[in-house]
Amino acid sequence: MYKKGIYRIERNERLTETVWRMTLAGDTQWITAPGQFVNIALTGKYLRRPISVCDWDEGRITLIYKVVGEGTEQMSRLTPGAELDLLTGLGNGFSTKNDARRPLLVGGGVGVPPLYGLARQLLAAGKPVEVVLGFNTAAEIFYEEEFRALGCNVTVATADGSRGIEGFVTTAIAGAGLDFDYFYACGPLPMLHALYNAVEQDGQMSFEERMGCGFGACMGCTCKTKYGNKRICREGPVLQKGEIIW
Amino acid sequence: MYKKGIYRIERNERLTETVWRMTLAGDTQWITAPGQFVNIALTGKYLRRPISVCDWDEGRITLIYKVVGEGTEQMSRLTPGAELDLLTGLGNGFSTKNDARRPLLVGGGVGVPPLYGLARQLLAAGKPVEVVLGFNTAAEIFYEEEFRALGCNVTVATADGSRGIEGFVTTAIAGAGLDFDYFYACGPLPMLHALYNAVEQDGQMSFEERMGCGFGACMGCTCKTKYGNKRICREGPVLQKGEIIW
Amino acid sequence: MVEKVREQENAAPAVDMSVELCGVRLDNPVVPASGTFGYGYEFKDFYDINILGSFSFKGTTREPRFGNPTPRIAECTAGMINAVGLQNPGIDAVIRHELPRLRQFFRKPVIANISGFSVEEYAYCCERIDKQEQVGIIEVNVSCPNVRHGGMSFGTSPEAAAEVTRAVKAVTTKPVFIKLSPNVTDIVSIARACEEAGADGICLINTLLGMRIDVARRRPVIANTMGGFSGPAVFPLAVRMVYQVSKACRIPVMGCGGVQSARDVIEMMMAGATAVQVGAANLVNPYASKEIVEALPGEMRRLGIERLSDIIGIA
Amino acid sequence: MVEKVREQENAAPAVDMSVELCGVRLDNPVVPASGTFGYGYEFKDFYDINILGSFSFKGTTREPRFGNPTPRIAECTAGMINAVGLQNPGIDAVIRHELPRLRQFFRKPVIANISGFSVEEYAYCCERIDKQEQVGIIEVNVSCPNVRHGGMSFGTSPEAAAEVTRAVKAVTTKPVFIKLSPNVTDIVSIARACEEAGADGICLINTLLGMRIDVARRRPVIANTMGGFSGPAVFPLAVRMVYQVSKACRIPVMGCGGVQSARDVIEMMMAGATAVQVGAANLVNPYASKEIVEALPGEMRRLGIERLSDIIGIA
Ligand SMILES: Cc1cc2nc3c(=O)[nH]c(=O)nc-3n(C[C@H](O)[C@H](O)[C@H](O)COP(=O)(O)OP(=O)(O)OC[C@H]3O[C@@H](n4cnc5c(N)ncnc54)[C@H](O)[C@@H]3O)c2cc1C
Ligand SMILES: Cc1cc2nc3c(=O)[nH]c(=O)nc-3n(C[C@H](O)[C@H](O)[C@H](O)COP(=O)(O)OP(=O)(O)OC[C@H]3O[C@@H](n4cnc5c(N)ncnc54)[C@H](O)[C@@H]3O)c2cc1C
Ligand SMILES: Cc1cc2nc3c(=O)[nH]c(=O)nc-3n(C[C@H](O)[C@H](O)[C@H](O)COP(=O)(O)O)c2cc1C
Ligand SMILES: Cc1cc2nc3c(=O)[nH]c(=O)nc-3n(C[C@H](O)[C@H](O)[C@H](O)COP(=O)(O)O)c2cc1C
Ligand code: FES
Ligand code: FES
Repeated sequence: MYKKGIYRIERNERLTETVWRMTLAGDTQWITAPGQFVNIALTGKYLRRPISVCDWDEGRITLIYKVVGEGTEQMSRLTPGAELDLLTGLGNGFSTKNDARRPLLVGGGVGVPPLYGLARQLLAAGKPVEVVLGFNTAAEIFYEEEFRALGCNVTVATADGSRGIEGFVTTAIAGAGLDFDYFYACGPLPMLHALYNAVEQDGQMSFEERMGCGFGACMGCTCKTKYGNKRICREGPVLQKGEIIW
Repeated sequence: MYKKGIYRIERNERLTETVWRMTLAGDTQWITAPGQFVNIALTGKYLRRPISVCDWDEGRITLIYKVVGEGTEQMSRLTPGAELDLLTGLGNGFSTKNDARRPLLVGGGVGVPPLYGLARQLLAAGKPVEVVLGFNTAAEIFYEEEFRALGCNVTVATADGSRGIEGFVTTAIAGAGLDFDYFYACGPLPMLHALYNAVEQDGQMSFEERMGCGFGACMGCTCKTKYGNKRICREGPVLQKGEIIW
Repeated sequence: MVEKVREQENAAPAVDMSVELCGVRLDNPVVPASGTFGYGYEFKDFYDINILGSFSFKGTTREPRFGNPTPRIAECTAGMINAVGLQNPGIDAVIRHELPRLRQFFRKPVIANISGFSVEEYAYCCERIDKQEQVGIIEVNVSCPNVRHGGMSFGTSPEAAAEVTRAVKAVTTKPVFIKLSPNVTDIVSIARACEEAGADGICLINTLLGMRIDVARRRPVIANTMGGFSGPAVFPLAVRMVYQVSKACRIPVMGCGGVQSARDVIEMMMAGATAVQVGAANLVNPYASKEIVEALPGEMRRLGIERLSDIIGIA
Repeated sequence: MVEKVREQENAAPAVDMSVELCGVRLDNPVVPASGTFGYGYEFKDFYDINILGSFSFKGTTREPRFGNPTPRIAECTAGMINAVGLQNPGIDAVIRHELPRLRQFFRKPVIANISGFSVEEYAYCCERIDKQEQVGIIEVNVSCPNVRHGGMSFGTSPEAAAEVTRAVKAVTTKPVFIKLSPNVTDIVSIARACEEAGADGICLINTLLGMRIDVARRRPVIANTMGGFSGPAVFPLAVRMVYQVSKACRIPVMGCGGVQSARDVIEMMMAGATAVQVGAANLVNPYASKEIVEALPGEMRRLGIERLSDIIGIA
């Protein structure tokens, strides 16, 4: 289920040069799984902006977003107290109903945020959580410490080697010899594709697509899977490894 | 000369059910005559809204406007401290360079405001100022006392007779036997037309027209006069009685 | 006290929002447009869609269609471009799965939007959908700019549009509305050709052919380069075409294009529309159509309109 | 310190904004569009208009014209409708008064926008304006939707547009751009007809035929019922047509329609425009064209563009 609601900005703060974190107060009852997203109406923009839920509790949502265009730029200028019109509870989210015992979470860039809520949930279910985070360069890293603070084992890779392992998340997974029996991933398409090819284990991946509505009405975001057409906004954004067609 | 500038709202208060007064702080050097107007940019509205200058001094502009549509409704919701983008110094305004000794000012509804600055100027030039204000009904009257406070002799007419003389401004002028040798008028078209036909004296009248720019570029507001085409926004809004074609 | 109540009654007299389209009575003229309301299912969790006059379901073809590659969506000032490319499960699945599912939460006659790539396909689909009890009106989309039939769509020539109309009318019993493309020099000639070919009504406008470029990547945003532009930006074009067509034809017009408020509905009706479709607005605000229905009585009172049907074509 | 300066130089390398239109070099591609910049005079008090690439003056006809009755203007979401109806002082007054006055504050070649109600009128005006030293390019408006010649404008048929082009080319020496109407089914066929008839370039788009209704008065806002719709709302349509025409023709294209930022200029150029006109934006913000010129270098740097002419048609 999804709903429209008004949310009040509690905090809006910079994490890196271009990445911001926003916390919003309001009704969170429609959010049921990590990896779901919200769709944000912005003044003067016709379409809403989809942003993954990084974390949530009763009455509070945390979003992490990168300023890439006019919409996210506008978000970064909003101040506490301002109100936003959100659709919440969108998408399927990650499913933790599986018998994985040693899950690996793989995030790249602004694909990292939805893994945070997921990590919290997996840890709460008593599973040890291995996390690999990939960034371009040290200055772009965020949430490394937050994942550690949760109790995850965190490995960082940077493309330029300025921090952690030099290379991509796949380099890190291979290099660090990480032990896992299942993975959850979110990040840019090339990362997901490389990961898909690099690991044998089963897992889930979260995808992005340009959206008209975000709740399944417009067919703007459809992709083909081995089990038929799926709307990224509704049957996605998370797909099972086994159904993905590249 | 006209200029674009940013103005800060100092006050925005209701005068009647639908009429508001807004005072703005900012550069007023481009306003040179009563009866000129400003053109106001509003969020989400493509065209600016033309509003007459009611009064001005160094650094402050007073506007009086009636809420008739979405733009003026938006204006009524603005609060002190908010900033507005204005073009100022637009239009010719009333010319007081004439040898009138006993000027009559005739205003109807939201045609009243520009006469206030004019009255102040005429009084300063030592002329006795006769003012006739026409409204639909008593509840819609505004600025009667303000004109009196300046030192004008004020007659009010209401269409329903709920205050002052029952009838139109022309009824009042005839009925009160006002003595004047020149008039300045601003108000709805039917009022101006009736006045034109009713009085023999020479005078000036301010007109309205839908505007694209407000500064003479688009030819959106042109009217025919006995001396050729005139743009209401530039060679107007004030026309001499002798040039008007109905 | 009695006085007071009377006064309020006076202030809010009953208004009549109903309209009639070729014998089909709608409680109100508000109809979500094809392609923006799926087969109704996605909206039933937002609100009870029986508040609507009706709705037009997603353009349906003979075969199931995946549609175009993604990205299919681009943002514009006051609008959007879509290049969905008629993704739909095909007429069989619609009749077998969508209509029975719809019946569970929508009890009014629905408008069936049909598309095709040949005259035969239109006729085939319309004949089948005509037999469905739930369908009140058949809306034939001859205008989708994403789909090419020898390059041009049926909706860009009076002859082709008339041919489709004739073929469909020959095999149907329910009112047939032809939904026209605005991407034409002379909308009136096409509407009249459809009327002469037997159309019961005209729906317009479909989307305008538009394009955006991603300046960072230096290539079109839409995978298919161009797509259909709609949203509030196109409203003045839609009003103009509704006005022209309703003045030139005797059959009723469903107006569509950029509608997002009760005022827009009234403006479209004054231009000549008997019913008014709401498209992209449903996507950015899932409650848009409901909010419009709810706002109509107040707007009517403000404008002194007692019966909506009185203002059709009044301008 | 030296390091620091070098770094800044690196951060802001010189950019080249110049473009060439049929031998006429513009310092930058930004050109206020006809009808939104008068004959330049109204803008000279706002800023020094020599910062512009050039500008296109108000559509000029043989005789002086008053134009249409008022109201001539209607507001729309992200745009406006105008039905000015080609008000202008006539070609004589333009040559005798406007051009000499313009010379006092504008030292670049100007674009002369010419309109007419017959092929002979176009030819007459173009021949006269061609002789004016100050004129760099002649822009022939075959598209104004306010003006009817037997009902339809020249710009809606390839034959009529080609006929005007031939007539004008026969009597002129300067580059002739034909400015097209977007209110057509097939913009490419019209552009190609003009190219084959000898046009040196194409300018597009003019306004779209639109309409608004004053719902309180229950009648059209515009005295003439309909008018030309323009502003940011039409940008995706303009980009699409510029793209289609520049792909189909070899002659240069001036893009126009809804441009209001340096980004829009770049998008229009990537679609295929060699120069970009700014219309209605000048009316709502008199500094719009100046601000766009000033913002271009920064935008170019952000997008890694060294020479604007490199991106023409790159998408
Ligand atoms: C399910 C989902 C979850 C997402 N989660 C996050 C997140 O947690 N943090 C984050 O920073 N970003 C996330 N994104 C990407 C985010 O939606 C875009 O960065 C954002 O919409 C850009 O808006 P803009 O106005 O700044 O950019 P512009 O480029 O000006 O946007 C123009 C249009 O393109 C769309 N668009 C641009 N980039 C993307 C993109 N990558 N994916 C989808 N639409 C796009 C915009 O929504 C808008 O409609 C997510 C995207 C999806 C689909
Ligand atoms: C020179 C001049 C001076 C004016 N001075 C005043 C004044 O001092 N006080 C005051 O209350 N009103 C004044 N008006 C009228 C005022 O401009 C309109 O009431 C206002 O623009 C309405 O805007 P809206 O968005 O509320 O209405 P809407 O009807 O939603 O506006 C839609 C469009 O129509 C235009 N429009 C609507 N009514 C008028 C009108 N009467 N004249 C011109 N354009 C109109 C709007 O500017 C806008 O472009 C003046 C008009 C002119 C031309
Ligand atoms: C995402 C999307 C999909 C559409 N699909 C169809 C369709 O399948 N059949 C059809 O006739 N029109 C389709 N349309 C056009 C709309 O029904 C409508 O005619 C158009 O969008 C103009 O209305 P609007 O401005 O309110 O969106 C679609 C529009 C959108 C935005
Ligand atoms: C008020 C106004 C007057 C116009 N007059 C003319 C004209 O005389 N000749 C012409 O070729 N185009 C004329 N146009 C069209 C513009 O030059 C331009 O093609 C169109 O407005 C699209 O650009 P825009 O969206 O930037 O306004 C006029 C446009 C406006 C708004
Ligand atoms: S974004 Fe509309 S269906 Fe997915
Ligand atoms: S409003 Fe543009 S010329 Fe007067």
